[in-house]
Amino acid sequence: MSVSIERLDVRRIRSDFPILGREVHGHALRYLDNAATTQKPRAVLDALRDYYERHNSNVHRGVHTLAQEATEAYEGVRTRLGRFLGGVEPRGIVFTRNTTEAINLVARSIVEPRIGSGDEILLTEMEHHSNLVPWIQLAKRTGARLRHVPITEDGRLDLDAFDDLLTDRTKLVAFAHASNVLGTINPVERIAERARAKGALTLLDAAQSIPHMPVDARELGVDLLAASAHKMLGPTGVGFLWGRPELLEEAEPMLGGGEMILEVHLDRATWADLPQKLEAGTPNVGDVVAFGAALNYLEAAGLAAIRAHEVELTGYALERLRSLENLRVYGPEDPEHRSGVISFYDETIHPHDLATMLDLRGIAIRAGHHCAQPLMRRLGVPATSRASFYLYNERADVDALVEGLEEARSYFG
Amino acid sequence: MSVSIERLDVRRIRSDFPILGREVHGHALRYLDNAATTQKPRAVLDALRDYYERHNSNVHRGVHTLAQEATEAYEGVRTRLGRFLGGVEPRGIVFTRNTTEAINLVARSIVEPRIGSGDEILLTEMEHHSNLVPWIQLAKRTGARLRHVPITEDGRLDLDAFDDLLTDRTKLVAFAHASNVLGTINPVERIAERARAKGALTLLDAAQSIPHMPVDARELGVDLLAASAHKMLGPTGVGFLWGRPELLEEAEPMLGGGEMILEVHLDRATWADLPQKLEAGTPNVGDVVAFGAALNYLEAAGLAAIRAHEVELTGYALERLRSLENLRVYGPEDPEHRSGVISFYDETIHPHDLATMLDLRGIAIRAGHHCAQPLMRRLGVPATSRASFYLYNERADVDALVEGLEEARSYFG
Amino acid sequence: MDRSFGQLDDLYREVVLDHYRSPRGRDPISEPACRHEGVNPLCGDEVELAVRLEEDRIADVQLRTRGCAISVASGSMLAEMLPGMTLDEVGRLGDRFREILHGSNGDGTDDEEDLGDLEALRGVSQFPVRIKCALLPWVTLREAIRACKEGLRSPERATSTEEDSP
Amino acid sequence: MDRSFGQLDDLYREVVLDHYRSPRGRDPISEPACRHEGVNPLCGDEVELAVRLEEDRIADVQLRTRGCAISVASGSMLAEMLPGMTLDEVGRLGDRFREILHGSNGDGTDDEEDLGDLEALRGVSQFPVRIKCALLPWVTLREAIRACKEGLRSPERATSTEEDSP
Ligand SMILES: Cc1ncc(COP(=O)(O)O)c(C=O)c1O
Ligand SMILES: Cc1ncc(COP(=O)(O)O)c(C=O)c1O
Ligand code: FES
Ligand code: FES
Repeated sequence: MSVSIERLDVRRIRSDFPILGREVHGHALRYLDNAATTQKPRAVLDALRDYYERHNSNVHRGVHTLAQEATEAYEGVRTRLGRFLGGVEPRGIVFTRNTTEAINLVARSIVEPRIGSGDEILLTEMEHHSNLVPWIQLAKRTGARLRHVPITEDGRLDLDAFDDLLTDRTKLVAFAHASNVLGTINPVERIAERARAKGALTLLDAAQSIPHMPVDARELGVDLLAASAHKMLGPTGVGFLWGRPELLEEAEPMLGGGEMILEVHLDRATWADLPQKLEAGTPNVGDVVAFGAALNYLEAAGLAAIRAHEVELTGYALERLRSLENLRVYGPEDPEHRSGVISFYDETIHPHDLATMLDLRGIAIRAGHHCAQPLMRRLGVPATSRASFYLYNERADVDALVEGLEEARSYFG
Repeated sequence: MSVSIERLDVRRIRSDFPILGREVHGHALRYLDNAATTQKPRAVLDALRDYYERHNSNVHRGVHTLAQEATEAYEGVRTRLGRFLGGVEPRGIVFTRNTTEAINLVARSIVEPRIGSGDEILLTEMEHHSNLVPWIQLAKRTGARLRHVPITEDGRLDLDAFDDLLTDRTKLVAFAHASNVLGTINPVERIAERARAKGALTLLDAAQSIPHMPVDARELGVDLLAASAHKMLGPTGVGFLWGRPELLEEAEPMLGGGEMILEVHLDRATWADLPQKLEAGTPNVGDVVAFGAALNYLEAAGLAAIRAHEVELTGYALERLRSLENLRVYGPEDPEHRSGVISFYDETIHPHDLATMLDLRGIAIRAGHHCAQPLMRRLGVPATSRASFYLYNERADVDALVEGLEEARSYFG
Repeated sequence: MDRSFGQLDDLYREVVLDHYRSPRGRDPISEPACRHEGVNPLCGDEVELAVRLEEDRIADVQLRTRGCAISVASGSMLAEMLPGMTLDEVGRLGDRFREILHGSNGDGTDDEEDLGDLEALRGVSQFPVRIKCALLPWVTLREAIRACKEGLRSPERATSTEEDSP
Repeated sequence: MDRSFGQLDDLYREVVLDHYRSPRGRDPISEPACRHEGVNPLCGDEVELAVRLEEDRIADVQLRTRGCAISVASGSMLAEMLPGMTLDEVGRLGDRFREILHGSNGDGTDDEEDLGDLEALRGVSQFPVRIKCALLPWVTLREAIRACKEGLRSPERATSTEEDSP
């Protein structure tokens, strides 16, 4: 591609994030745990405060001014998010607490009513627990069978195996767009196309992709897509499910209560139209409104520019880490094929010891199984260390990481 | 009782709530929609901001400083809430999005595994949709039967009828502590005691009580209790379920994913201990932390003082409203037997027209079915107007309401 | 306290209050009529509407509104204005009404529909949540006419879920 | 950049690193031994522990830790110190160890347990999330001893869920 992409002004961006001015153990914070959650720019915090200081009210049904303003703000973000996803219908967007709830909603409301024993759900070996456990629970309830696409040595999905595993029995293919451990970006369009040809639904776990690259929900060709606001500069407590409206229309609500009904009798009830039907009770209005500010911030920075920045930083980090002896670095070689997530493993130093040592230098990385225990087993390690980047990270963060790692190796070695 | 209770300093309290300085249609805002959601004091907004500016991180499992701080802050509020509820074990507290989710969690995780066709669930005619619809859905899935305690003419539960309806088939009694329409405060201890004697579980919908009066979860004698932070000065996006730990320990998790597991294999998984087991995915950390500040604010003001203030205000409002001819005012006569919620109905003016007219005077009330359609049918009206008070309301709010109502009556009459 | 009814009078003009106090179109109409029951999901209010067509003209309308002043007045105006109009004319009138509710002032050309009393509901455009009220009888009418066309004669209950904003 | 290892050395004292690099207690012990496998749910790390009792004394301990430097060192110290101690003494030592991990300095009286090498893990108290690491072998030991008392001899797998804070 020869589209010219504005370079990020990382220095200016950093000044928008109050927490980056913080010290940890006497060092400037170097936050490299973005796959777990991201930091919030001032604009998001301002939006949150403004909502509560000026407009706070319960939404829908209210006639008074605050109720109207709150409803407009809340529904406005739904529309805004529809544009962000490439121009999808707002009524196909359901706000949840997080990606996890969105996936559970798909399992209970959409897949469960149409699946039985003998049917199969196709997952992958690189899924996050959030895209494994709901299906394990569903399989137990329905007798459906779980299959898993294996991964190759360099941490990609084995597509030949996928083609074999995808059969007429497959009712759903649910997989991550980008792995939160390996960084691998999966070929969504190819997978979705084959699944569609077999008549299987597709659910994309976009928790690690939407924050970091342009994503057009319809172009990808999937039926359903889930992500979390807190991983894309927004507040905790908001996630969303996008689905083809026809699918959501048939859905059996997972949660019942206020807001989602049309008519309630003591012994029976009918449901409201989309999307209210799938949002029971008072929604997280304040955080959804603030999430709108996060979307604005991301688009102002430019998703393509964010992606380019992360590719560059990841390339640099891979190069430096690969130069260290006896360090296993996971995932595809080419930074163009991966997100800004890098997991590595060093025989001589336990990931938690490394994380503690780096923390004493102000560097925040994650150590552990990253909610992907089956993948850890596949990799043959109990845990890995993981650094993950975002738009406010810079080469100096990578340098500090590598320096800290070398120090730790010499300390324990 | 002769306990001396500090009077609220309402003027000072009002200055803590930025939104109360706002104008609506050129008038000072008079917010009388507290049963829908409450406004937030500066301390809550400061806590929210401080969390994101200084400590934001994903919780649990993280070794770095931010992760530790975020985890301590988050778990600290669980402990804090345990004290607020009269000293219950923190591990019996599960954070949800709202009361609605908490009730659905009880239905799916606790009641569904132990109920079958022929069994009965006992509700009341005054329940909010959130305590009706999950049971309608459950009844459909399991074949269990729903029964409903009727109400008396003055809007109380008919306790004789309750005694008759409670049988050996009753597996659960689920009911509101305070009605969000009638204001009635129900005799929880009596109901819980009888239910226990019959071996039925009890679930208390405390959404309209916990914000307004001292509530001791264990003294009430119920097994489970649900409420929403946004109705008690906290942010939207947080609710909670408290349950006897033994009960929660047996619960089958409603949502599967990260955080709630112990060990995950591709085809099976085991669950973490309480309370993590029932909280899947990244929790709403920021809002839970801010909720802690709301609890502090409420206790500093004093729940007994808040209750006394509301009783006084409600008594005054009832007196003034009852002096108007042809106005139906619902619920018990004595303000000591009700919360600060007053619903009324005037044949000559539709509730929505009234709400619009009052809004033009800056007065925010709610008009509609208040998510209690069966109760509306029982009262024989399509909708009511509802004013609901909180610690920052004052007599002048009541005066403005009554004056606006009189104006509306003369306008339409 | 400000005692002017300025904004209020914008919404509830005298002619609106008049229709509200004595709504037209309450007399039973002769069969065969097509019926529809519309509900405003915001508030649960209902309109029961019957319409009798003669070829492509509206012969008669009857309606019973359990609703607010806006919905009652809007229905009453509809009952007064429509008899005698062709379906095309009714369609154009309804479109124009929706336009002014959504705040459009029209293009100023002479061939704009004459809104008659409906003009008095223009003020509703300043109260977005109340637009559904004004449209409730219109949405119900549309469904009743559709029922006629599909040859249905028995009353059907359905919900007006017309969006109140574009 | 600050190159002192100040706080780091507080956590990883030389004696801790020494136990980590060459952990004691790896030799198989003779039967009958009681076994337990403990897991730290924070990280998934595991300790396989076997203990042989002679009356109310610990005769032998064997353990295999798949874990971090803290858990490995803590287990190694345990293996070195315990053989020969009565169960009562072990109980008191464990209690004292928990106390210093939770930041208590003791009451300064003379009859406090001598912590030996465990003293070197005092720095862990400044790293609350790592307290579980230091306790992992101890929790596992407690379960193994319980197994002995209940007459169980076969290995059991269970999870150490001991809270790392009071
Ligand atoms: C009595 C009662 N129960 C339940 C709810 C539902 O609360 P939420 O919408 O926060 O889930 C409400 C609030 O409207 C209520 O008043
Ligand atoms: C790939 C992937 N899926 C799902 C999740 C779960 O997200 P959440 O915890 O916000 O529900 C995560 C985040 O950890 C993730 O990385
Ligand atoms: S408020 Fe119900 S139609 Fe107007
Ligand atoms: S990090 Fe696993 S035991 Fe220390």
